[in-house]
Amino acid sequence: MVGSELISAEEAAALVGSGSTVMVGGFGLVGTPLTILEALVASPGVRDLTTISNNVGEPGKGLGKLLLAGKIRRVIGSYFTSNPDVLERYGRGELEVRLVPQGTLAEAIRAGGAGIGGFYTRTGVGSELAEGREVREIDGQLYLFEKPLRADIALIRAHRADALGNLTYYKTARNFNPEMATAADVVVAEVDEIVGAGELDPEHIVTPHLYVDYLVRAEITLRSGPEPLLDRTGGG
Amino acid sequence: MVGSELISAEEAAALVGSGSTVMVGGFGLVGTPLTILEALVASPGVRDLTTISNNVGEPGKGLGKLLLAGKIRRVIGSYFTSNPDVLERYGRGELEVRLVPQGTLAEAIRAGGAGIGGFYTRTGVGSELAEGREVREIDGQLYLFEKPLRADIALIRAHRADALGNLTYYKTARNFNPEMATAADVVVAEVDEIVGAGELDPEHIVTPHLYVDYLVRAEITLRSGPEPLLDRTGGG
Amino acid sequence: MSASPVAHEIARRVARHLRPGDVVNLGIGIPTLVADHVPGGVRVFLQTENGMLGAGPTPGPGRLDPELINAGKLPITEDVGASYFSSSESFAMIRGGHVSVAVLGVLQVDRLGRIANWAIPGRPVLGVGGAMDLLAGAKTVVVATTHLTKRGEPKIVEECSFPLTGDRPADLVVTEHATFSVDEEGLVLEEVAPDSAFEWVRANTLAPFRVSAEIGAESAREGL
Amino acid sequence: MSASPVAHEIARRVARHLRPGDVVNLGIGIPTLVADHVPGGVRVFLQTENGMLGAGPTPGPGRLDPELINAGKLPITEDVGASYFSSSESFAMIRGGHVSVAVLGVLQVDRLGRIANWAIPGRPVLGVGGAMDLLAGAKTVVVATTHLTKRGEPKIVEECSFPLTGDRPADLVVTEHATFSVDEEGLVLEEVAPDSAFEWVRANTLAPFRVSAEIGAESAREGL
Repeated sequence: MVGSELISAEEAAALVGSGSTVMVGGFGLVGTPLTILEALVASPGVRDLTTISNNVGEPGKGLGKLLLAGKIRRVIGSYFTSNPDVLERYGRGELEVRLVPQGTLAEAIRAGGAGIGGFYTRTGVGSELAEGREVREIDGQLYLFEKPLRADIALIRAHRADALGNLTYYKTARNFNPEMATAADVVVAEVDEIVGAGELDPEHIVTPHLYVDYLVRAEITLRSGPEPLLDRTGGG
Repeated sequence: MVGSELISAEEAAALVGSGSTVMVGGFGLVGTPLTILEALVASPGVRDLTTISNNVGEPGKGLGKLLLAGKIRRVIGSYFTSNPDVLERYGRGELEVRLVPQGTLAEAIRAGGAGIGGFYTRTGVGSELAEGREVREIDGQLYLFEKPLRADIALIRAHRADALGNLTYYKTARNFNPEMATAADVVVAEVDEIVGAGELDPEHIVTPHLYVDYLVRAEITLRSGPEPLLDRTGGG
Repeated sequence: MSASPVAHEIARRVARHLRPGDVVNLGIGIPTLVADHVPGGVRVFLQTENGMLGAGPTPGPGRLDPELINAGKLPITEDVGASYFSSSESFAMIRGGHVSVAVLGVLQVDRLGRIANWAIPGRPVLGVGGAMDLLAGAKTVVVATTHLTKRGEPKIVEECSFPLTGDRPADLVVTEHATFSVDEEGLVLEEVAPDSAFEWVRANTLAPFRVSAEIGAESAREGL
Repeated sequence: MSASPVAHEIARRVARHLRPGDVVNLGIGIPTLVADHVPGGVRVFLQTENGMLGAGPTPGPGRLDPELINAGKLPITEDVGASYFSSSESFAMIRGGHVSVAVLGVLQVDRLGRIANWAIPGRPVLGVGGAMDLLAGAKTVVVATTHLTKRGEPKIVEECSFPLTGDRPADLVVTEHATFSVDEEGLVLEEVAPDSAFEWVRANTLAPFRVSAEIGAESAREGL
């Protein structure tokens, strides 16, 4: 298709199949596609998801709400401590958890999108996360082997899109989103604004349009303030 | 030091030690720091360099001029066919050549700057460049192992710098420059323009200032047209 | 450099296989000409591995920007919606399978569709460029080549005498005389060009190939 | 959240070690306070691993941008010359040794200067964040910690009972009572805080440590 198709949050949610692996951008709730996640919470058939995301949102918000809706079976990320619901479900044996250092997570997602079969990182050497893992000495240093991560679908959050699907991001809401845009079979970007093709400076585009399949307009945002967000995500 | 120091091309050339490994940005002459290279050609003591650059410039221009000046002992890059001087010196046994596929070259430089001990790529599997190299099967695909590349000094070409050393690039003159800025002990950026700190939009900076040690003003550029360039590089 | 009518004919035949929205990387030589023959109504996006998506046509007189070039080091322009990125990002894109179609020139193609396009035996090999990355990474690899060398020798051969560019076979091989697809067992003749004959293709293709159902029927009708 | 005077004192003692132009990553807790104590005339650049160089102080009232946060998820501002980048670029920066100083909080430090700061045994481990990357990659790792736990137990121990964050030792360990450097053989006491005593440090540090020449001379003068 020429250009990225503008769809509704509900249509985006319908692209997520039960049992699939879903990348979700964001660091906490910043840079998370809250509008699509809200539609996914309301999507009746979807369950048994594996999510790849730095956190599981915040308690009851973003991915955290999806967790409470019982739709997540497995989480891959770097920091879940800030969401007690993760601990509780993990303790009850309802949730599988794979913990990856944050930089290794980001690099594995990049590798997944970049055709890299695996890479070696110093991060985690000598820690419990290295147990049972392949360690290799390269030029006198020990490294851990890490394989790429890919997903069936990536739900990302950007700032501006043009009609082709080129993307720019906003401040620290960029985080994992550009890499996730490269590492999934289907990529949906939730954006604040859609401008005409040619209206984004070619030097400023962070994610070229070939990575983006669908666009969704952001309706639930952090910038409308914490209270409205609470209202929106607390409902439905 | 706070900020990147503005130095002359001659001072930049003096940072290059004999026998050292030098990364030089550019694809052909586009995105190559021609002003610094010109000063390096005129730098009497420098020899036995190993260069890491996609090409060896063009015949008699850019790195090609440094080659004719007898200062290069070894070249690592992807495409030297367009410079017959490389073939001639290689044939006479005066030049060592290491050929790396272009994408593997770019990725190895990135790895060198990113603390990656090595990576696996599909590129080159089944070709002569894979002979004698480590091949590994990962998830049913064969991959070649590749180690990172680093240099003692990187001579790069950017467009605008601010006083801190943040950089932006110009069109296809970007090429290998942003990665090289991350992968050398000392980084010198030749730029068209230097603006005050804060005058580059934080969202548009491609190379954050922490990678850049020195700035040099570009005096020899492609944009002044092919004829002036020929005159300049043909002389001195 | 003006290209021959045959080169343009091959490029035209390749361009018919492009679909709207395809991201296309064009190699040096005949592949470059494909840009001139994309059918009307089919918008494709040209990726050039030196760091650009949305490469536009050759600039008009006086509009040349010496810092805006394609991978063949020829001047280009900026298409609407273009973007620039670094070499490592460009090859991440290529290796990661995000380029829909790479059109490559070749020295030879073997019976399995594997290609040789970067080195000539007995001559020092001093250039590989992006050929191996494009072959390894592009979603679809299309070979655009003359059926014979300038000396009249077939380029589609049983085994390449030139070094292979990689182990990944091309998906489509297009010459001025014929189009072959490639499956696990090797080459399948899909089409003979209107002005060419099946017998000519058979005589000038040294690799064994199967014949698609359509061509088979056609050949039977012609009594071959 | 207002921090204790002791926390600020530790942060102040760490900040003295920063040099003009340092790129500094501050961990959560006491390390975050270091930003408030950077000596006048020393300009440092704060890197935050969620994708920013040049993090500025907490925004004033009404100036909060909910999409501009640090790695502790606290609101920040944009310093002059700041830049944004993605997570993979941020950790490339960190792993690649481009961050001059990482200031990390710890649960424990062992005799070799290795740290434990991410997991507590017997409790499910559900967070690692960027701790392991910062430890592995920063040019200099400075530990900022209270000398004792809230229960009064020494945090500098022979062997960590908590899981190690990695095999790379810290370069400097700063508490409210003492500063230790780390060499191949382990901890070296470099300084005792003005209001503290060498004997207190010895009694409350379970790891063996050597004493720097300066401190040794001083202790001898004091007849210890």
